[in-house]
Amino acid sequence: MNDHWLFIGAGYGITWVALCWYLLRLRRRERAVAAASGRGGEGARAGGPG
Amino acid sequence: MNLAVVAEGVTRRFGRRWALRGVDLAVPRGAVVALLGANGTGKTTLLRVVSTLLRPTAGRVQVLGHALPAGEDEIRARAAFMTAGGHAYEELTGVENLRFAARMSGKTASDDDLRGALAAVDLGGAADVPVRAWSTGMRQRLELARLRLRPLELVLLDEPFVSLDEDGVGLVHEAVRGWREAGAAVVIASHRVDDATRHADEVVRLVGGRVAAGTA
Amino acid sequence: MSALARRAAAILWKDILSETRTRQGFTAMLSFAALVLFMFSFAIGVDNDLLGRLAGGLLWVAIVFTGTLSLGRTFQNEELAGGTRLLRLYPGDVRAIYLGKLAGNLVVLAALEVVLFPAAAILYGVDFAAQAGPLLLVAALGTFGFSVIGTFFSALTVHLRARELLLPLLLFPALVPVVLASVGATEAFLAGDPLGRATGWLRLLASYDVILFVVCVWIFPVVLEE
Amino acid sequence: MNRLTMLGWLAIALIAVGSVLGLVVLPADALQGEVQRLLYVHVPVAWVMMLAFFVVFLMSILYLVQRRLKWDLLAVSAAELGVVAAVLTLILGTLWGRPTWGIWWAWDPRITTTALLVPIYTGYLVVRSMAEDPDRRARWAAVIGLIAFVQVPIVYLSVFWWRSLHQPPSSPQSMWSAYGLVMLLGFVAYTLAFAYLWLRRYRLAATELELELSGPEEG
Repeated sequence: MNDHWLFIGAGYGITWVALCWYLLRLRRRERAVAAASGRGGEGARAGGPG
Repeated sequence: MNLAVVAEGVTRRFGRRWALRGVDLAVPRGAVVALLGANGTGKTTLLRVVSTLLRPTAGRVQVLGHALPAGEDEIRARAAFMTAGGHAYEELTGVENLRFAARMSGKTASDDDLRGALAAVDLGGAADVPVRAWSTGMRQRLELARLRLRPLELVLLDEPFVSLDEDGVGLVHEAVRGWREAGAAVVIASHRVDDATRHADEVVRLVGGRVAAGTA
Repeated sequence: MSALARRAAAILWKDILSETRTRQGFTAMLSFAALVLFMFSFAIGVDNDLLGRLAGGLLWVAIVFTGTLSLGRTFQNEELAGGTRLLRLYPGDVRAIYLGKLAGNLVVLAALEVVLFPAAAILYGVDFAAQAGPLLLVAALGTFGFSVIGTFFSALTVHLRARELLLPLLLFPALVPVVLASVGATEAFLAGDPLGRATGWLRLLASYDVILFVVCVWIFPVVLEE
Repeated sequence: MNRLTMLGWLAIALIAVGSVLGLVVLPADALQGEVQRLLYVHVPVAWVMMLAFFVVFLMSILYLVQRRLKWDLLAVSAAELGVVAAVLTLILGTLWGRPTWGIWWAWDPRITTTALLVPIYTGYLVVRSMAEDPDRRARWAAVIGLIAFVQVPIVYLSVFWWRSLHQPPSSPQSMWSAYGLVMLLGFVAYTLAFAYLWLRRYRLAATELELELSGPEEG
């Protein structure tokens, strides 16, 4: 019975890790995008339709 | 309705690249319009939009009385688009390529009709030779023969003079005259100004996806 | 004959003509299929009983692998001829293109199976002939399902950079019902169908064929847009 | 704090409460013992996976009808979450299956179908990453999103015929116990988490597309 707690712990642990991993990944991408749009924003707008 | 093509504010973007930025174009029936401009200025994109191949990002296009994207089928039956690279199957002979084109267009053409069409563009001798062995100029002539298979009300030619010899260029001019006399509208996109404008009633110059100069 | 069928037939005629002129493609395909059959014997060992029992599965895996290779070429010859989009310039329903290409793939696969079934019978020591009628039905339904999905995905992937990799990635999961049902029915018939499970497999296979065929035909014009 | 952030915190709080209830408060299941506790995560995550792929399907249809890139971005956001949820479902399923059945992998219809969903929707994501024109990319993706969802029930059915071992879903009678309530909490919590991540991923995709389209022009 005891070794079942290993599986249970792993299951709950992996779920939380996956959740945190996805959130962190989202945040990193959001920051990258925010940084990129801050830099290239002005020059980009000139390329719009005439 | 005496206008074959009416385009208003046609815009097309491919991701970051704006191929067309608000082009207006009017092509009357029985007229020849030369579409000039350097490579990459949107000539081909405009022809692709008018030929129903490509949907514009914005803008209105009316072709042969149909407001796109409606009536695409009807337009395809009465219009033709000759692309720069041509459309031929390497393993098929000249006659077989033409027969395929005729069948796809819903026409039944006899062997004599097909050979006649090939002979008209000086390809009579190559009728039974697989296209694999042909030169690019001959392939271009095959395109011309393909267009002659059915009556047309709108003809779109993309770089029709490329890789053609003098006789071949003469054949294109002759064909263009024929279509105009039959009341069809012809659009010639080319960067070869002299040839493109020889029969042109109107000249449209594209620069960077916009119309630069109007009537001539 | 309706306009749709006439135009589909034109595409089929053109593709078969091209194929018979070159033929290298088909010969290479046959050799590949034969090699796959051999590889299975090498992997499993010279146990004729075991090979006989696995024959149905091995045969269908060989068909799927070889068929996938040939599918990749379905629309590639159009790209060589100036682009699939040029086919859209002809007046009429573009679904004719799908139907024509589908028919072409059916012909190629049928030709492959004509060689592959006897080859498997000899190599694995199975008697297909005893159940020829039912097995022909299984082969027809399985091949049809394979071609329906395969033709569709090969049109979808023809413009992609890594199409050799993406076609199997999209295709194989979609083929699971076809493979399971074809193998299930083939093995059931080979065993004389003692449990009467073959009809169930055939029904599943037929329904999948019909549903996917309807969906693919319906949505195909979107695939060919540009 | 804006509403989206609040939704996120609410989801995390509910998942935390559900974890505590499932791990500590509830007694072990009479039939299956302690391992039952894994189901309070496994089943809701599997539900989120199905929800995500259904959303992909809906958004694909909306895109094909209206041709607005917004629907495509919503679809890809859901597809990404669906793949993560599918992988998580498989891991949780095997962790539960090993002590329960004594094997890591049973060729059971639900497991096998879930395992097949991963390459299907990975293909969806890979095809998207291959196309540069946003309209083309959206069109191809929508077609795959639609076809994939049509296949799934039949793939399931075929694997079911092939072999069946999985325990049937819990009957309603057992749902209205303490276990049922914890399970219900799990469904709510993970659905909210999906909604939060989905909308946040969509916002990111929208900004990314804007950036992609407004960058310095090429060609």
